[in-house]
Amino acid sequence: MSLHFAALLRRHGLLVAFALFLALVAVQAEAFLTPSNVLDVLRQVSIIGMMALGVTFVVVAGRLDLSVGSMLTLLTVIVVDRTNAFGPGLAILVTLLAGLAAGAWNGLLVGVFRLNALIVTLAMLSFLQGLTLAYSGGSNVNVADGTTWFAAFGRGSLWGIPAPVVIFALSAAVLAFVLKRTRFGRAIFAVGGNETAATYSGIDARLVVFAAYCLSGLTTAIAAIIMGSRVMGAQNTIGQGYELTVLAGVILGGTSLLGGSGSIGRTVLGVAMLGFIQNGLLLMGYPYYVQWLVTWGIIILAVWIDLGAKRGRILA
Amino acid sequence: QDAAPEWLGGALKKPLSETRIGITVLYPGSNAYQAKYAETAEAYTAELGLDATVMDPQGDPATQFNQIQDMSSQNMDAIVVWPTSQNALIPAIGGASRAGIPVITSNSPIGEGGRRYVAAHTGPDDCIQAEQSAEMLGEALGGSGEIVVVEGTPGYTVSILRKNCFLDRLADAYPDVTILESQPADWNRERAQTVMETFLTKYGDEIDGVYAFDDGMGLGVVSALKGAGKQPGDVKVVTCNQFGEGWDQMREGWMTGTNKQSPVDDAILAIQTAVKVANGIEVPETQKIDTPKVTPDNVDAFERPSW
Amino acid sequence: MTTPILTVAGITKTFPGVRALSDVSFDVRPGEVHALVGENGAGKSTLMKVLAGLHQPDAGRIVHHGREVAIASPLDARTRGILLIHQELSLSPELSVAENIYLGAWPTNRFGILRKRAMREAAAAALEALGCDFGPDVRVGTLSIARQQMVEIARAQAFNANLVIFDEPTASLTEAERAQLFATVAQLRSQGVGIVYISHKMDEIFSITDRITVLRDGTVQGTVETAATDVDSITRMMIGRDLSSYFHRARADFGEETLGIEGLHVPGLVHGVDLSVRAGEVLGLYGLVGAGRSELVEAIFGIRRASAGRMRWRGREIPLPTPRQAVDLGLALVPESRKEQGLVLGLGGRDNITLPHLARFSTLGVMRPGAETRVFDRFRDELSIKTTGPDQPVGLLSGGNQQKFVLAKWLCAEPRLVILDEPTRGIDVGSKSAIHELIAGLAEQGLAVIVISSEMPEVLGVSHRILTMADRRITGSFTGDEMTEETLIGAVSAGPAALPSAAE
Amino acid sequence: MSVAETPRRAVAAGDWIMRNHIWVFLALTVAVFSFASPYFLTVNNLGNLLTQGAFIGILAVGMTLVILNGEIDLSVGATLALSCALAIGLQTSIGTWPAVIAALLAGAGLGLLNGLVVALSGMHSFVVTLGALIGIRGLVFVYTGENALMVEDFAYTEIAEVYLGPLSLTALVFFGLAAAFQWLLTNTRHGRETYAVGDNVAAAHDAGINVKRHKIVNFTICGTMAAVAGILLSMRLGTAEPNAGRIWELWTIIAVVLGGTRLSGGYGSLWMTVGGVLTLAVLRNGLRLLNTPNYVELMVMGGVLLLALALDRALLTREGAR
Ligand SMILES: Nc1ncnc2c1ncn2[C@@H]1O[C@H](COP(=O)(O)OP(=O)(O)OP(=O)(O)O)[C@@H](O)[C@H]1O
Ligand SMILES: Nc1ncnc2c1ncn2[C@@H]1O[C@H](COP(=O)(O)OP(=O)(O)OP(=O)(O)O)[C@@H](O)[C@H]1O
Ligand SMILES: [Mg+2]
Ligand SMILES: [Mg+2]
Repeated sequence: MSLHFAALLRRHGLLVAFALFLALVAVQAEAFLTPSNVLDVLRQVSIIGMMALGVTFVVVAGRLDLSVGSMLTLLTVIVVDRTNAFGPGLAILVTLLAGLAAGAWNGLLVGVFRLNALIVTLAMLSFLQGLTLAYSGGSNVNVADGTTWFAAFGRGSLWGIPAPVVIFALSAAVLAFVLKRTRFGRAIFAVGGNETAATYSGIDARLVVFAAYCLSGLTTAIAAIIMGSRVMGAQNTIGQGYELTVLAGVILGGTSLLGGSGSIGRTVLGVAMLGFIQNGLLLMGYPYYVQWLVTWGIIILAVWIDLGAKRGRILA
Repeated sequence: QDAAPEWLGGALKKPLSETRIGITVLYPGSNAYQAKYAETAEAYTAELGLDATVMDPQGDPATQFNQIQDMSSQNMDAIVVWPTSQNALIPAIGGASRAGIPVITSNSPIGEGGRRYVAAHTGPDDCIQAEQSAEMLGEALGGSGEIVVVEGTPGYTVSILRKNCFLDRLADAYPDVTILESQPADWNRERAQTVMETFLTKYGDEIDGVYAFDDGMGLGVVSALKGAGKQPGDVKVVTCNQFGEGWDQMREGWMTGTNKQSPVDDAILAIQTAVKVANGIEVPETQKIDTPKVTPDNVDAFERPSW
Repeated sequence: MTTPILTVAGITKTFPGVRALSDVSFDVRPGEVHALVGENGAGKSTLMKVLAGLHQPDAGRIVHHGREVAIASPLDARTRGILLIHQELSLSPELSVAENIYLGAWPTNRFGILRKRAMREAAAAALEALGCDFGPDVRVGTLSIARQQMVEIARAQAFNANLVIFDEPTASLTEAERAQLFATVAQLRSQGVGIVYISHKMDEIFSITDRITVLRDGTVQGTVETAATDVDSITRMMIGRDLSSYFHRARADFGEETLGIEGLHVPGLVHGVDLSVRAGEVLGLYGLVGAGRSELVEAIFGIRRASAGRMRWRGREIPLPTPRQAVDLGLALVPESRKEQGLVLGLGGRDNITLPHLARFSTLGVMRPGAETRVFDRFRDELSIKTTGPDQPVGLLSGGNQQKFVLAKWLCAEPRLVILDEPTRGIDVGSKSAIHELIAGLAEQGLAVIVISSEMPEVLGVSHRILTMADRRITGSFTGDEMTEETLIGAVSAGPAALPSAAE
Repeated sequence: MSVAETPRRAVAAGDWIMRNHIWVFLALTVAVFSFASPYFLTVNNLGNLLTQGAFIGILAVGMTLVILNGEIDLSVGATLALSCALAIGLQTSIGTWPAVIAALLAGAGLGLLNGLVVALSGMHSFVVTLGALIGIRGLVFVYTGENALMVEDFAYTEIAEVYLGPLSLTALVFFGLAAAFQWLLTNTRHGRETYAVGDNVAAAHDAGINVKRHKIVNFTICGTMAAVAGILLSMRLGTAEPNAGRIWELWTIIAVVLGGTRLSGGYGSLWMTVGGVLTLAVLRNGLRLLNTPNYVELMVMGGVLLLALALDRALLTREGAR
């Protein structure tokens, strides 16, 4: 009982620290907590956030996905290029399928053939970079027709809320439900927590991991659609380094890299924290390198605090 | 193909098909200009019938260093380098030059210390471009105002030149233009948009002008301006190096100034110079390609860039 | 009376939320084997970890060789001659035998460079003294469990230990290996070493120990001379009541065949096994560790892919199932290792119970938490599981309670056939008898049951029929009066590589 | 015991190949490229190749120790950049060699910091060094003010221009360090305990091995190696680029894993790592010589990585036990 209470307190400690940070920045930069800035930040993190949703499933299943950054690049190039070729509807379909296919490939190698996730997805990172260059011939692509409804995903809004935020929030809600309340979600936790035991319970761990990667490919495809629409174009470097930011967001939320624990809510919190930290530091006018230093400190501090809260949860 | 092309101005020492030229281009994967440059280099060398290689060091000086070394050990007839770094490549270029292989730097020059190893330099001048941008922005603002700057990936030569030359020129010519803030967006259009959105939140209507290091980021800036409900011309956006989409935006009034730089001309000049040097034909130490200013007034006089 | 090697007095140790030891006192004399017994979670391992320097006590004194000491670390314990041989082996599989023997205390010269030759020779001597059949250079990962245990014991030899603690050493040993271990224990004892021996197996306790100390809920119930007591009184001290009858055999009331297997073959692991079990029947599967029993049932359950074999399920010929299909058919496999195969330690009891039956507790893929909680509550009450709630991670529970969750997980979906692989390994006598009762109950409800056990009395006590396995084949089938210790031993040790029968 | 050893000798060769499959792979790639490009097997090219590979190689030496320990270090690229910058930037104020030493100390210090945070907090090193990867890069920019720093005296770049036959100083340092640390791994207590910790932490801890100390020491070594690579890079380039070493940490990890060292720790060697590093260098150099377009190179690298992983897995399953 007391153990739970203490853990709860310390977990709130993380939130309190975050709230303190928000307050601190708000004092320094009055624009920080205005609704328009908050919406801005949410819109900015919605791409990273969208990807982090799928990656959370992968991480809870005890694996890693470092290929999402270059996957985002490729899929953004595809969605923009295909919009020009087929129009938005078909382009979006193609992109979703391509994302699914890329995720399925990762899932096949990691889930079914049980190869090391770090290396497989690193290889995929390199491979997709090459594929992007081969596909685009190295040049930027732009949406030719500026008036297409494709623009709605990145630039539109619904009841005053930016479309990316709406998409992200809806996806987060759906996926949070999937992870917490469905058979698939339960299987993800079981596989991440103890793959052997899951197998002995009749759960096909290979299929579950495969599905997690497919989901990660799918959320990355949605992120790419938002990205393509926000930018109305694509660049061959547009997703470069995003894999680490995504992972940082997931970890910051407190999802353990060892698998078997974590939640979508925490990932959303982690990603939002990253976004607000960056936005806050930018608003306070710190040079980018100071932002990096602060990010370093915050990642370590936040994970440390979180770990403290979880300690002793499971006997060693 | 063995007849000497007209532009050569001399005789071929050996057939073009036996002339081996290595080209290493900063980071073609990263933007349209470089991609077009690399593409042109491939196409043009093929057209000439040269035995040529185009390489991509992905912006990493150490990799480019290796590439130059590898090309030297293959005894290329000439090497064209679009350097990733002003100084880091000097030892490699020195090595090539000692091995008797002429090196042409293209687009950006290398540092003073290495100039003596370089047979020739061709290309636009990033510094002049940045100065032009400072002039166009200062002028558009009528000599005073407050601006923000959206930088490329910090630490690379182009970024450094486009920053320092801009700042120097602005301070000289328009001391009343003040810089509110400067943040990098890594040549990334989406990040440029994010950075600009934050600037708008922070400074609101205080911002009179924006300088973005390239047109791609400039487009991100314009997206942010549109998102904030600005009208064309409310905020003066000046960039370097116009892209096709930037040309459209300029005609719509969103862009205030930039300059034209042709990757096609850039690549062709470098290759021609390399072929000349390989055949022992005298070339000027530096050959510049023009980077005329482009403003809404004269934009229609330029063709829409295809990159 | 000789002075004790070690005396502990008033040791108390609490973990967050648990008082594992309170005011524990006992002593170990040179040349004695001192048994430590108690229910699961009584605190035996914790007490030994305190002696081995892995835990620091909250209160109490430890007197070693007449001097009061504080045992700061495992290395400290070892340099004092106190050595713990863990319940779970504690070796580095990639390192050599010699390196493992001296792990943490490798001899080095002044510059920190290993004196490999010296280490090797000393290790070889220690192995020789114990009569081991492997050398100091072998990689430990390639050795069998029993040999790995010998490596740990060789540590005691090499460090001239004066107190050696065995924590459930025989859990995964064959009879022959067990006999070898007892010989080693006798050898150490004759050297004047004090030995603490933890086990749940009463026959072992009574055959090799000199004194017995009983722990219950972290307190000492008493220390008695082994010769002056018997199993029943020790059991009473452990669980606080009489254990009426030790084994329960179900009424023999068989129905139709539930499962039939023919010619099941798993390359290298199971060779041509035929087997049949009827509703209401308890089929014992006896064999020595390594005979292939686990592999056989894993193949039936679809965890291992069989290369050949036919399966009949309730009168119908069916293809060999995948684990998923097996569960859906109504097969249940309670695996031998609950921590690795049985439970997801980070999940709560409720989620563990329903894990194999997610479809049953969901509608259109969405879980129904209410239904899950109801099942959880039912089994918590039925099996009297000690847990704070449906979400308490099962990793926090003691071994016995974990095992009950594994059982609950497999019983909640009313299976037709339950396979139990070593269901009582590491389980105290009280819980053991509860599990035997449960097995009998299942059969009487008309389920078919297969029980794997390496404990002869257990198989004999609960089964209607016994199959013996040796060398990955079925070697015999026994019913009624044929089921005796002699016939079973004969059947599992038949063949050219007959093992010396264990001293029982 | 000889009974147990005799059949072992018979399978020793097979066992050797299983444990050193990377060298077979390397021989294969060398053969392919020698056939495909006339420039590949020239002394000059091989010399270049070794020098080029040596930077990742030196990082990989440190990384191997950390991985054997069961940890990972994502910050080596950034540390390399910082040391590179310090080695050059400090020369004017404190002189060449003191600057080099300061750069080494900075690398060691950052490694120590990583090690301390990992050991004392119990966090996953992936997280800790992911943070450091971002933060240390920030330090580089703080120090360089985002400009590339250049040596005043180009004599500095000649320090590394020492050759032993085709072997440059950098390559020699790499091989020297690999050999030295291999010796350390097999012959010293720290080395063997590094394996013990990576193999089975619980066993190592229970045996009284100071797990934390070993992790701290190995992270410090890893940071120091990054500094060594950084210093050599500063000598090679004469310049400190603030972006030097970007994504090199990934190449380093790839080289180590390609060699066959197990990512979860406890198994591997520097001998394997050298094989992995050389294979990577040969592939990159060979593909360049063949004038493969960049995107093909990227795809081939991805493919080779998978191939090596699959090979490793295939051999592992054959080996059975683990
Ligand atoms: N590290 C720990 N943290 C919290 N509680 C612990 C820890 N180690 C043991 N316990 C608890 O202390 C009690 C005693 O456990 P211990 O392992 O000593 O039992 P045991 O007598 O060895 O049981 P078994 O026969 O099952 O091995 C149990 O309730 C257990 O849950
Ligand atoms: N020769 C051996 N070397 C190493 N480990 C062994 C050996 N034999 C058995 N084991 C280990 O003992 C355990 C039981 O082995 P196995 O499953 O083959 O036999 P079993 O007949 O099912 O025995 P049980 O169910 O009693 O454990 C396995 O986990 C296996 O790793
Ligand atoms: Mg115990
Ligand atoms: Mg078994």
